[in-house]
This record gives sequence, structure tokens and C-alpha cells, in this order.
Amino acid sequence: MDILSLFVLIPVLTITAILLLKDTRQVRLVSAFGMGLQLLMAAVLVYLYLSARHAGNIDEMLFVKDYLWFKSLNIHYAVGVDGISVAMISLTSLVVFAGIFASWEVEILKKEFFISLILLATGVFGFFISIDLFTMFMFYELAVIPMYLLIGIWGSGPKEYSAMKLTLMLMGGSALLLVGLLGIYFNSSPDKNQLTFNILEISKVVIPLPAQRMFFPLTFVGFGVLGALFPFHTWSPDGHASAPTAVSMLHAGVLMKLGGYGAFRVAIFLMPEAAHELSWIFIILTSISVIYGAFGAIAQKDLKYINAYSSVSHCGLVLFAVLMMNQTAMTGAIIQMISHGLMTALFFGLIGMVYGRTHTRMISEMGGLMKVIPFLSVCYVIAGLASLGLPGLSGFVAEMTIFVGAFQHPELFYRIVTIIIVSSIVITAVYILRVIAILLLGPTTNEHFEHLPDAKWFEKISVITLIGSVAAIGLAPFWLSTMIGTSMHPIIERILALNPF
Amino acid sequence: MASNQIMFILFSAMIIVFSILTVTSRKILRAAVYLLFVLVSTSGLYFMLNYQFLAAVQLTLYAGGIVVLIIFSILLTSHISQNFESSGWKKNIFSAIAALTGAILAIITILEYGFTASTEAAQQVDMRLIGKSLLSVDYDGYVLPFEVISILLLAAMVAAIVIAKKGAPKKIVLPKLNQE
Amino acid sequence: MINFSYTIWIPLLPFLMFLLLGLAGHKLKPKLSGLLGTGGLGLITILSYVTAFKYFFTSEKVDGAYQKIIASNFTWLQFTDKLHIDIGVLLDPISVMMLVVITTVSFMVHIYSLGYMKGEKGFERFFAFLSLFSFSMLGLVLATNIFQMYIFWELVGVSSFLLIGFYYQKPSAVRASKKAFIVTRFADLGFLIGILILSFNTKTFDFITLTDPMGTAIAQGGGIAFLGLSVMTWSMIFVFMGGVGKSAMFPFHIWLPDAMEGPTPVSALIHAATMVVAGVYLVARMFPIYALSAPVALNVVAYVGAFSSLFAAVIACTQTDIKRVLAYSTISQIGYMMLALGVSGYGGHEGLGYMASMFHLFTHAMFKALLFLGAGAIIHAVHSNYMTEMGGLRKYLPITHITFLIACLTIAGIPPLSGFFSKDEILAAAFHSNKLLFAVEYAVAGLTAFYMFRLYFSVFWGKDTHYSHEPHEAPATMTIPLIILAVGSVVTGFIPFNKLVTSDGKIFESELELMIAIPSVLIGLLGIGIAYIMYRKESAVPDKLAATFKYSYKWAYNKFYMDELYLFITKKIIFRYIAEPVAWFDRHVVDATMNAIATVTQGVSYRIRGFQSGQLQKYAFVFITGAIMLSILFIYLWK
Amino acid sequence: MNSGIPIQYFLILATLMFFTGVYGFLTRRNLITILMSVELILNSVNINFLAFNRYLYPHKLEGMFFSLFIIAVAAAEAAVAIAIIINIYRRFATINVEEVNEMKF
Amino acid sequence: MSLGTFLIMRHELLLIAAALIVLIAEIFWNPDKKSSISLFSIILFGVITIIGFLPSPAGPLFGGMYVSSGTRLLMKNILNIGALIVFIQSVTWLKKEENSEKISEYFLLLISTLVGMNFMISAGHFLIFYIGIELATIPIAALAAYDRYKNKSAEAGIKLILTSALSSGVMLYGLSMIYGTTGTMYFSEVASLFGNTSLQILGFIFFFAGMAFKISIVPFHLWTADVYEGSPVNITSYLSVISKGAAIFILMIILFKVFPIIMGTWQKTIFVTSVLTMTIGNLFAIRQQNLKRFLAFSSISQAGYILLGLIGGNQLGMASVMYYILVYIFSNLGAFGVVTAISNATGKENIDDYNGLYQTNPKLSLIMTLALFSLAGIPPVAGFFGKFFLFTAAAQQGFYLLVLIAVLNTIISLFYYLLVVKAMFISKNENPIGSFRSDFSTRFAFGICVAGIVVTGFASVIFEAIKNLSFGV
Repeated sequence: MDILSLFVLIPVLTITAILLLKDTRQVRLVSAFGMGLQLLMAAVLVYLYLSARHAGNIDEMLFVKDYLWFKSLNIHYAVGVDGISVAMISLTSLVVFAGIFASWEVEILKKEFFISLILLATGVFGFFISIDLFTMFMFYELAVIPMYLLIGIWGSGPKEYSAMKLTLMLMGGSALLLVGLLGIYFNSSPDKNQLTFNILEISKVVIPLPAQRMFFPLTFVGFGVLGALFPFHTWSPDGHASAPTAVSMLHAGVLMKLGGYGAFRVAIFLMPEAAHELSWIFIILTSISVIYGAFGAIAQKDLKYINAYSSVSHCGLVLFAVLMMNQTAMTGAIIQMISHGLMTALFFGLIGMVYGRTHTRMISEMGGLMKVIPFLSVCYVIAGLASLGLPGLSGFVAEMTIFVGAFQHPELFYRIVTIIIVSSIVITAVYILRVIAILLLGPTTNEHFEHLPDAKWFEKISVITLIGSVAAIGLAPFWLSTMIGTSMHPIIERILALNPF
Repeated sequence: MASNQIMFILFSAMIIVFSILTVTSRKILRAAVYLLFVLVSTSGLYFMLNYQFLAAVQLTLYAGGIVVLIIFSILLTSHISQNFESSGWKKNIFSAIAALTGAILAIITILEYGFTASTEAAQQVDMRLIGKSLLSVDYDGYVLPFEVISILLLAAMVAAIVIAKKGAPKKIVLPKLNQE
Repeated sequence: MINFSYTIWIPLLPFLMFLLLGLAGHKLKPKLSGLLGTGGLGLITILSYVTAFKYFFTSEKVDGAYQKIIASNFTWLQFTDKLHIDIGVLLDPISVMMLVVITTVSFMVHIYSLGYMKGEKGFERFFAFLSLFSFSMLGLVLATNIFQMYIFWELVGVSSFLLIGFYYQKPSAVRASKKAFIVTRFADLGFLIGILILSFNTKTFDFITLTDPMGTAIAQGGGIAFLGLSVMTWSMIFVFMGGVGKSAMFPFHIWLPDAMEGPTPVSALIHAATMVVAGVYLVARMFPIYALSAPVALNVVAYVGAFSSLFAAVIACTQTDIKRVLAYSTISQIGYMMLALGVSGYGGHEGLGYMASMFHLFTHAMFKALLFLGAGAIIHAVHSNYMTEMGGLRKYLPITHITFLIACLTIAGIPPLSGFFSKDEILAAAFHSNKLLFAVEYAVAGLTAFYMFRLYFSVFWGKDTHYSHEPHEAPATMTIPLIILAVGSVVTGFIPFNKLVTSDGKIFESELELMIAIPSVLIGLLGIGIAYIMYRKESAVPDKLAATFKYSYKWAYNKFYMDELYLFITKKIIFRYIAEPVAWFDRHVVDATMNAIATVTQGVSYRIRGFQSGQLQKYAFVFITGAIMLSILFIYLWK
Repeated sequence: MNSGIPIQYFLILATLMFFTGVYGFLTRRNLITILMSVELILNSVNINFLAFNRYLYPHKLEGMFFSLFIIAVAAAEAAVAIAIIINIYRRFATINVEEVNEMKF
Repeated sequence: MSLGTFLIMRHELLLIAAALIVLIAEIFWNPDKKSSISLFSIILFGVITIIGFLPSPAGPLFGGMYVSSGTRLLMKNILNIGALIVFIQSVTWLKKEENSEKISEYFLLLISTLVGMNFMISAGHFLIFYIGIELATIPIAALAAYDRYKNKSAEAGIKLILTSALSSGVMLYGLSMIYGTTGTMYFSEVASLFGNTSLQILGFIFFFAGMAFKISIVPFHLWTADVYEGSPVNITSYLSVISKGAAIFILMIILFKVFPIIMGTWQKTIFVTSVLTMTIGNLFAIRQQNLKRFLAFSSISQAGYILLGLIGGNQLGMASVMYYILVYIFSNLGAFGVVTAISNATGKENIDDYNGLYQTNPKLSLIMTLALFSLAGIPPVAGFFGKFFLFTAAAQQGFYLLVLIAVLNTIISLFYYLLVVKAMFISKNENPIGSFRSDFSTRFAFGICVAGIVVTGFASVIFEAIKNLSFGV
């Protein structure tokens, strides 16, 4: 058993264990244990990865394991990680771990909830470890589908509508993606003899340009839907608003990253020429996402909607950076994914906890919570500060890397767009502060709020895990940046070799 | 005009006319009789084509068997003198257009295809040959379809019996549920 | 070479203190927290003094110039091979000077706060935030590269935000903190864009490389043009925008008066002495580029500074909230500093303005902190911010009175107090460079004297207001800092800045130009005189004047309606005309399109249900037509 | 017997009969007449097969046998159909096809 | 007939034997234990199914009229598996009093249709094919009308038999043209003599229409929903998987073996019809309330997807079609199994009735969900793999547009599958269907289906085995 497959196996075993259980209390414990183990595994993986790199291993992917699966189509179950995937795996395990604790007090169908949640996590982990497009796609869809039940059963508000919308739009994305992947597959070998789904193999050949022009947009948009690319982002506000806490956390925190990661790892890495040629279209779309999402967030009244739009904005930034196709910007994109993953999970976690107490998410109905629930409020402020890119927290690192990287683009158009994008930091500040001011500060407006209890222990675990990570990245970004940057290097070299712009 | 041509014209005229009458007649029993005429005329054509065996089969099995079956069923299900109310004109027109289009298409296509009659000597179709072919297991032998159709007939017989079998409907009892 | 590597502890110590107080503060006794914070700051004050001493008096000079010493540096975040954010300590004259300023004022404020904030809820939080601020500010001034500066720039912004909003249950405080943050954030956007443009063209963030007068950055920077100005000019204007925001220059000044909602020690520390001069510091830090490579940008600096100083001085004359008066006074004084930089040249005597600016920064920190702390003592005693509710306080608050008077004299530029010297240098620099600006500054000097003494007289003299309870002098923790700072205000004028802090690090000679100094003192005295007449005793003159210049007064009183303008832009334009339409558009156009796809699908589904009519013959009809259609299609149409 | 008659005549005849049957299928309301239309259709196909066999491929009997089996199948089909029609009559008390439409949409 | 002949034809012969044994056994069976005859039949059939998997010689028989090959054997085995599941699922229904009279007939008729399908699949001559297809249809019509006391059942029967008669008429007309232009009905000979003339295309299209009727391809599908709804559930499931599967198999064989010359034409035909089929099937499925009807339309759209495997005419396509049919059998029978179980227990067949089902019958709900997800092509269940391979096969020949349309259609289909899932898991219901325990046979069938749904995907052996047996044009 290789270490990477454990990341799929542990969740599966956890699910099996949960299935065999009767007592709901044990369900939570088992989930927490399983995902804690997963977190530990992630730490071990980081250690192993770094020490392997340290020992001078310069392979593009490490811990590669390759099992032939469907021989006739040359489909493999192939896993491998580079610094980027290691980082994403760590992110996932953190968020999932926090998510388990954030949903400690699910009221109905506990068992099913945790099973679905962990199933989702399984998909995400599988996605990040895969280097075979088929396996990747399989895990991708696996991750999307439990969302339906999670939102539909445990959600709130117009949950059925939102769940359906979210699922269909995401699956719509994966539909485009499927065609894109097949296109890549059938062009993965010049003489059609050695067709392969393996990313590393495909990266060694040049997909013909006409094919790239056809399949790059499909693939990119396919992943882009999950990455909340304008105008395919509208599942996000409704979906997040209706989803239960942990699901929003996982979804915004991790699942949306599948989009960015895929766009980077598949669309751009494998089809750089077309990416370069068509990037201006998507640059415009992503810029709209960034600015538009931020403005959209200003006018919202529901906490989750605010955050959902903010996610649109931040995830737009990821795709934007990916499209800049240089080392720094793309590294920034990955850091932004991790950073956004952590802080948005934190946000959604906190919103869920606040909602659990006040039973409303309308900011107009709340006020002065700082006095009542200081712990959660302070954490909320920290999350907000991270979100608006305060130095010392992860958001800053990510955004600056993106901005600096994007601004290194040799063409003026891209730099001007970058400047437009940069202005989002102000808009972000506006809506974040607006929320903080209305929600937390000022006098306590509602007398029912006077005696709300502050965070419980499991909530604290959840929140502190995330804040700790956000701060850790923010304070010491170099190791993450280096780990990602080193792995980015061969990728960029390939892109540039094919594309000497 | 050769006699065979006259015969052909006669038969085909009968076929066309009675076919149309079959599908337009207001009285069902008449329709059945027209159908009978069509089938008989068709068997005439078979004679002309020198397929006496098949013509005989057509007369006995088709004209004799099926039409009788149909008439029985008419008797079982309708009043003989009952007139149908005519179908809606819309339906008629659309169906006519569809049928006509189809016919024209098919005829044009057939005429477009230059069929040239074979110059090979026609095989003499006698009963021995038919029997031989029917029981042959080799190329051009039809024992297998012969066997399979026997199963089909058996199955059809059983099916017809099962369906048409009379029996008073018994009370349908739903199993009790273990209500919680 | 002297080892300065310990200097890294100067910013780090407050940071550790912040972590300690922030995470565990609520478990400690408030008093202990306060003492810990103050003690920590005391320690770094000593360290700073030691550093300053060592730097100015024992370190070697090369070519007669103070060297820029990188005391420590490490790569914090690598962008590209050349572009990387380092975190480190850069020692040069201005940063060392700023160290002294910051630690001194901060230490005083810490001590002062022990008394002032006593018994407040969140006492330990206050000290935690103060530590955070000290850390950020120190990090800012010690930055080795522009990105490090930006990082700490943001951090001081957030500390300021936290401290302004310290009384978070007070809606006005919340509003003020929000405003401060967003306005400065907007300015910082310019800073960031400036950094991006700068770094793109120079491929470095490093201050030493950037500001090397012989370096490539300055040499090649002027080349590429965009919209008529060189790229370097653009970047410097953008960078200056950050400075404008942080230093509350026009038009980004609006946050500073509101920021007075914070506790008074905070106003003294952040919004008077240290953070708001960060903009000046920024320009000073980048000065070689401004002077050598982007003179247009430097002109912008000068005019913005001059205008702000005049503008704020006028408004200050009409305000009644003592902290607001001081706030506008701060803007005005910082305008002076900006102007001084703007009119300065690089190197030698040309750099007089630069030196004057730094000098004024230094003295201003002392006397403005003193003024604010004094105001704090007054407010502490009277429980009101409004001059109209005060009067005759000299009897009750003797120490405060004396120190306040000293501060007022200092700011009015009366010799031999420090303000006189620094302001005089500025006027001299302006005189040699731009007569118009010089004239403006002369007027401002008079206005300054007037509004300060208007304040002084109405608070300490004037009618004897009946107070609900007798005002009493502040405790020793508060008066001692006052005294120390008063002493500082008196003596700092004698520091020979031209030997310490100059644009190129080299010493130059400057002397008092009496032709400029004497009129300025006279103007100051004139201002004091008018104030004396109008406010020494109850008098109808001010009201009459106000009535005479009704509209001008009203405009000035309402701060020229800048707040309203901003409110209009933010509330109306951004919220009403951008954000809400965007949100609407998203729901009703983009999302509706997505929903429409679903609706249309279902609609089509409903419409075509007739095919499945249950009529056998219709089925057959479709069957037959289908077959015929397909045949026609493939025989004739699509062969 | 068939000299002087082009094969096309047979084919056209069969085609006309075929589509007459189709027309009947589409318009008759009585289930039994619909069944009769089906018989017309099958009969026309038989003519086709036989004509082809006789004119074009007379050395084998494939067409004839095909017709033979079609007749047999038609008989079986008719038997079952009639059984069902009788059942319909019992259930619906009518054999009007337009009334046999409980299930739709 | 030699022993070799017997071995080659053993599928058909054994089935015929079984049918006769069941028929005869009924006469001697103790009338009191009538219902145990179904157990006997199932065991008998199970044995046949197993025997079917034994290795066997292959080759043509009867002068090429009957052809046996690995592929065709595999197809028959796949059908056998499906039929076995249907048989097992039928037990509960057959136990009902109104059906107790005609248990053996039920098996006889079903087995005879299976015989027909087997002959159809093994056909090397259009005559055998024709008789096979009729044998596979006529008894089914009787079975559709099996619920003699239900109007809907009778209606289903008449609709099936009459439309199928029409369709075979049309098909025969097409065949006659094929015969007329080639002079033979042997597959192998037609293949070499066929051309691309108008008449031949007409003949082909008419033939295709007849086949399309059996597969329920739009616009030849309209009978499907009504017949599925009216028939007894087991017959519906049989129709939807076994009949359809067999028809697809033989269509595939005929297209590949008989009409390779006009491949361009039939690719276009399939292109058009598959787009129509997927779309129309989905559009109708959206608004269905009756689950059987719902599954009918779903199975129509599934047929559309399956056509994607045919269109390439490649080996991969053939493999993926056979594989998908196998998967589809498990999935659809799983879904129908749940419908059957609930219909038998409560008589309820509407989606609304399923509201809140999860609370009372969690296992059934889970099986249903699994089956629906498999139909929708959601990983990790087998349907995902099946669909993926189908799409891959089409993409291999460059039909990317078609694949795109197909995958977009899967979104619509996901929508309505999720509606059922929603009903079971999310919708609230005051009076959900009470919890009940299915009898052993139902559970056993579920076991097979679930195992099939789960295992078929992951176990690449199955796909590879199929792939090795398939061939292209």
C-alpha cells in the first residue's frame, strides 16, 4: 500500500466503520478520529515529501504509484504528488478536520451526514492525488455528488432548489470537462498508438493546436464552473446559503479548489498554446469575477451570500492568476487556493456557529455580538482581516504573490487588467468591514442575544485549527511558497518551452 | 395485351380497390370481407408468379385462417351492423398525406433503381424442392426457421390462451405492512 | 563595523508582547498586562536610544556620509529570482531617528495610558493593540525593502483601525474606524500599484538598490513613458498616494478627524506623532528617486502638502472639539513636512527641505503628542471634548496648563522652542524653491498660532464654567509623560539635524535665516494676539466674525463638506449605483439566465407532451412519418 | 406467366398496398380493422419478396420462404392480438382505439 | 444433429427444453404448491445461466443461418443474467393470488422470448433474425397484458402488439428492398453485395426503424411509456433491459457485419436519432410522476446514450455497448426491483408516494439511489464507467459534438434522477410508505443488482473480457 492511496483508503474505512456503528456519539468520534488520522497523514506526507526533495529527488511527481486498471483504454489508477498537490492535500485535511468538529451537533441523520461528508472528502483527496485524468475525473464527480444530499437534507432555506441548482451546474461543468478530457486523451499520442490519460505522459507530447483550441475552452470552463467563473458562478451564492455549516466549509474551502487546481493542472499544463492564445477571453471573465463578485458582496444582506460572493471574487483571482502563466502568478494561485480555502472555511464555520445561536443570517437583524460572544467575534474579525489581505495572515501572501506575478506579464494589456484586479482589495475591505461593523460592533441590538453562549469546545477546535493555519501561512509563507514554487518550476519550464512568449 | 397482363391488371386493380375499401369501409364485417378479397387476389398474383405452394398457403392460412379468426373476433366484440363513426378529418388528412408521401417516396426510389430481370433459368418450384429446402440443414435450408417458428406458434398459442382465458377477478389482497 | 543585529528585537519584542497580551491577556490581571506592555516598551526605548547613539556617534562614515546598514535580513517570501519580500532591519539616519521618535512617544503614551485607561473594560486589549501598533510601526520604519514597508504599512493601518474602534460599542467609534481603514486602504491601493509598477521596471524591492543615486533604478527609470509621464513618475505618484492616505493629506484627510473617536493616548501616539507621519517617512525613504528621477511627482508632493496645510488650518480655526482641532492641526503640520520634502533637492544644502521635514517630524512628534496627552488630561478632567463646555481650567489643572502652554508656543513657532527651529527651516527651504508655497506657509504659520491659542484661551482662560464635579489634576502616570514631553518640546529644537539627518547622509551647514525667521515669529505672535483678543475673555468678536463671513465660516466649519462628498461617493455611487445594481444584475440576469435554461427545458417538456397522447394511432403516425422523414433526409438531403 | 410485366409493377402495387395498410392503421378506430391493416401491410411485403425472388433471383427460394414465414408469424401475431383485443373489450367494453388511452403524457 | 451442434446451440436448446419442462411440470405439479413452481423454474434457469458460461465451440450452423461466436455467446449470457434477476424479482408478484393460475405460463412465455432473442442474436440470416425478433415480441405483448383485470395492462398489451406489428411490417418492407437489391438474406452475403443506392438506403432506414422501435429510439419510441406503465412491473423491467438489450445487440451486429459499406449513412442516422432520443427521452422524463413511466423515459434516453457506442463502429464501441448493457441491466433492474417491491407491497407507483421513504425503508432507498446514480453515471458505481466508455468510443471516431450533447443530456437526466432521490431523502411526508421487509427472493435479486452495480465498474476484468470478444466494423 502506498502512502497516497491511504488518503482514499482512510476515508473509505472511516465510512465503513460509521456504517457499522449504531450510536451517534460514536459516529462523531469515529469521524473525528478518521479525519484526525488523515490530518496526521497529511503532516507525514508533507514531511516525507520535503525530506525526499531535500534528499535531492527532482522527479516531477513523487510517490508515484501506477496500477493498470482498464488495459484496453490504458486507464490507470495512477497517483503521485508534487508540492502543489501536497499543499492541497494538507489544506483538505485541515478543512475536513475542522468541518467534522463544526458539525458536531448535527441534529438529524447524523450517520448519513458524516458519511456523505467523508465521501465528499474522499473525492477531493482522490482528485488531488491522481495523475491519471480518468481517475481524476472520477474522483471529481464523486466529490460533487454528495453535495446534493448534504445540502438537500441538512440545509436550510430553499435547500432543495439550491441543492439541485448547485449539483446540476457543477455536473454541467463536468460535462464540458468530460469532452475536454476525451479530446486530450485522443490527442495524447501523435500516432494514436499510445493514448494515455496520464498527465505526465501527456505533458511529454504536444497536443496539436487545432485540438487545443477546441478542448482548452471546454476543459477550462469545465473546471471553471466549479471555480465560480463568471457567469457560471450563480450556483455558489444559493448553494452556500442553503448548505449546512460544514458543507459550506468543505465546499468553498476545498471543493471549489478542485476547479482552480484542475484548470491549472489539466487545462493549462497540458494545453499551454491554446491557453496562451485564448487566455485574454478568460482573463476578462475572471477579472469580471473578481470585481463583480466583490461588488456583489457589498450589497448582500445575508452573511452567507456575502461570503459566497466573496468566494466568487477570490476564486476568480485564482483562475486569473493561473491564466497569467508565469511562475509567480501561478504559485500565487495555488497559495490563494490554500489561503482562501482556509479562511473561507473559517468564515463559513463561524457563520454557521453564529447562525446556530442567533437563528438568523441577516446582518440587519444582528449587531453588537462582540460583547456577547467575544471568542467567535474575534475569530470572525481575524477571518475578515485574512480575507481582506492583511499581512501576517494568509490572504496577503497569496494576493501579493498573484499581483506581483501577474504584473510581470510582458504584455501591457495583462498588466492593466492586473491593476484593475488589484483594486478588488479595497472593495473587499469595504464589505468585510461593513459586515464586521454591523454584525459584531456597536451596541447589542437584540435583547435575545444578550445571553448567547460563546463557542463550545468542539467549535473552538474547529476554529483554532483554521486560524492557526491561516496565521501560520501568513507569518511564514516561505516554506509553502518554496514548496509550491519548486514544483511549479518544471511546469513553467514546459509551458515556456512550448510557448516562448 | 397478353392475357397475363390483363390478369395482372385485374388482380392488381382488385387488390388496390379492395385494400382501399378495407381501410375505409364503414362496416367492420364488410371490411373483413374486402380483406378476404384482397388476400385472394394476392394469391392470384402468386399463381401468376408461379408460386403455387405459397398461393395455396395464402388461401388456406391467410384467407382461410386469419380472416376467419378476425371475423370471429368481430362477432365477439361488435355488433355486425354497427357503423363506425367516421374518424376525424384531421386524422384522415394527415394520415393520407403521410401515406401518400411514403408511397411516392418509395415508388420514386424504386423506379430510380434500375431493376433488370435475371436471365438465369428459374428454378422449378415443386413440392419436393420446397420440402427439401424446408428440412435441409445446409446452406439455403430452412429447418432452423421452421423449428423456431414452431416455438413461436406454441408460445403464441399459450399466450393467447392465457390472455383470453376467462376467470372471475378475485379480490386483490395487499400484504399487510409491518407498520411501525 | 558595529554589530546591530540585536536591533531585530526592537520590533520583535512588542510583537511577542502582543501575542502574550492578545492570547493570554484576559487571564492576567489588567494591571499586570499594562505593566508588561509598558515594561516591554521601556526596554525597546532603551535599545533604540542605544542604537541611535551607536549609529550616529560611533559608526563609521564613508565619504562623510552615514551608511545604510542592513542589520539583519531574511527572505520572507520569494516571488521571482529578483523580487522577494525580505524582512529585516535597515538602519540609516531617518530610520534611527524614527526609532527614537516612536519609542519615546510610545513609551510616554504607555505610561500615560496606565493612568488614563485605568478601569476601562478591555484594558489588556488596549495594551495588546498598542504593542501591535508599536511592532508594526517599528517594522515599517526599519523596513529594508518597499514591500516590507507595505506589509507594516498595512499592519499599522489595522492597528489604527483596532484602536480607533476600541470602544466598539460606540457607533461613532465603529464608523470612524471603518472610515479610517477604508480610506487608507484605498490610498494603499495606490501604494501597491506604485510598488508593482516600480518593481516591474526596476526588478527590485530593495530600498538600498532602489534609492542608490548611482544605481540602475534611478538611471533607467525615467525612460519608458506612459500618458506623457515617465513610468517612474507614475509609480512615484502612486506610491505617494499611499503616503497621502496614511498621512491624511488632502483629499484623503477625512478619516483623521473622525479617528479622534479612539482613546486619547491613541490619538497622541498614532494619529499625531507616529503613524500619520508614515507618509512623510515614505517619501523621505524614496526621496532619491523622487528628487532625481521623478521631479513631477515631487512637485505633486509639494503642492498636496501645501494645500493640505492651508486647508486644514482654516478648518481648525472653526472647530470646537479640541481633539478635532488638534487633528486638523496635525494635518496642517504634516502638510508642512510634505511641502518641505516637495521643495527639497537632493544632496548637500539642496537637501535643506529634506532635513527640515525630518526635523519638523521629530519636533512635531514631541509637541503634538504633548498636546494630545494634555488634551487627554483635560478631557479626563472635564469628561467632554468641547471647548464650549470648558473654560478657566488653569486653576484646576496646573501641570497640564503649563505643559499645554509650552506645546502651544512650540507649535506657534515661538523661539527658542523646538517648533520654531524646525518650522523655520521649512520656510527657508520653501523660500528658496517656490515663493508661492512659501507665502502659503507663512499664512498657515499665522493661522496655526491663532487656532492653537484659540484653543488654549478658551480652555484654560475664558469664562469659568461650572462643572458638575470639580475637575482635578490627572494622576502622576499621566502628568509625568506630559512633563517629559514638554521638556522634549523645549530642547529638541537644539538638536543639530543638519549633522544627523540629511538627504544624502552627508553633513551640511545651515543657519538661521533671520529674514525668514523674524517675520514668521511675528506672524505667530500676531496670531496669538488675535486669539488673545477674541478668546481671552468672553467676547462677541468671534460670533460677529462668524456672522460676517457666514458662508465661508459655514463651509470651513463643515470641513468644506468633504465628508458629505465622501459619503455621497461611498453610499450613493458605490453602494447604490454599483454594488446594488451588480447584485441585482447577478440575481436577475446572470442567475435568471441559468434558471431560464431550466425553465425553458421544463417548458419545452410541457409543450411537447402532446406527442405522448396515449393514442395508438398518433404513435403510429409519428412512427411512419419518422421513418419517411429519415429516408428523405438520408436519400435526398444529407447524402 | 409474368412475361411482359415489369417487376416495377409488382413493386408499385405492393407499395401502394403497403401504404394503404398504413393509412388504415393510422385512421381506423376499430382495433380489429387496425389489425386488418397490418395484414395488408404484411401481404404487400410478401408480394415484394415473391416478385423479387421470381424476377431477379429465381435460382433460389429465399424470398418465397421468407413470405411463408411471414404468413406464419402473421398468424401467430393475429392470434395474440385478437386475444388481447378480446381482453380489451372485456375491460373497456369497447374496441375503439381512441378510447383506449388511459395512459398518456 | 451432432453433439457439436448441440453444444453450439446450447443456449437456445436448453432454454427450449426448460420452457417445455416447465410447461409439462405444471401438469404434474401438486396444485396446492403451485407457487413453488417458480422456485423450480428459477433454479432450472439458474443452471442454464451457469451452463451458458461454460466454454463452448463456436461457428456457423445451418449453412450460416445460425452463427455462434464468443461475442454472441457473451451477449446471450448477459441477457441470461438479466433474465435471471427478473425471474427472481417476479416471485413475489407471482405469489399473488390472481397470478397463481398462470405461473408456469409466465415462465414459458418469458423463456420463449429469451429463446427468440437468442436466435435473433445468433442470426446469420434475416429470416432467423425476423422470427427471433417476433418470438421475442409477441409473447411479451401477452405478458404485458398479463394483469387481466387491469385496464392499463390490456391497453399496454394492445399498444405493444399493434405497434410492433406495424414496425415489423415497416421493417419487412425494408428487408424486402434489401433482398431485392442483393438477392440474399444471409448476413455475410448482404455485406458484400450491399451498395449505397437510394433504394438500399430506403430499405436500410425502414429496417432501422423497425429495430429502433424495439430499442425505443425517438421517433419510434412512443409506445414505450404507455406499455411500460401498463405492464406488470416485472414485465416492464424485462422489456426495458432484456428486450432492449437484445435489440441493441443485434442492431449492433447487423450494423457492423451487414452494413459496413454504408457506414457513413448509418452513422448519420444514429447521430440524428441518438440526439433526438436522449433529448426527447429526458424532456419527457422530467415531468413524469409514475415511476414506471419515469423509468420508461429514462430508458429511452439511456438508449440514446447507448447509440453513442454504436456510432463509432469500432471495437471499443462494441465493447462499451455490451458493457453498458450489463451495467444497465443491474442498474435498471435494481431500480425496477425497488419499484416492484413497493408496488407489490403497497400498490404505490408514484414519485410522490416515495416521499420520506428513507425514514421507513432506508435500505430500499439506498438501493434505489445507487441504481439511479448508476443510471445517471455518477461514480463510483458502474454506470459511470459504462457511460464513460460509451462516450470514449464515440469520441474515438471524432464525434465530439455528439458526446457534448450527450453529456449535457446527462445533466437533465441527473435532474430527474435526483428528483426521485429528493423524494426519498428530503421531502417530508406525513404518511410515508410503511416499512416492510421484502421476502428472500427480492432481497436476493437486490443482492445481485447491488453487487453488479458496485463491482462491474471497479473490476476492470469484466470490461477487458468483453473488449477482447468484441470486434469493430
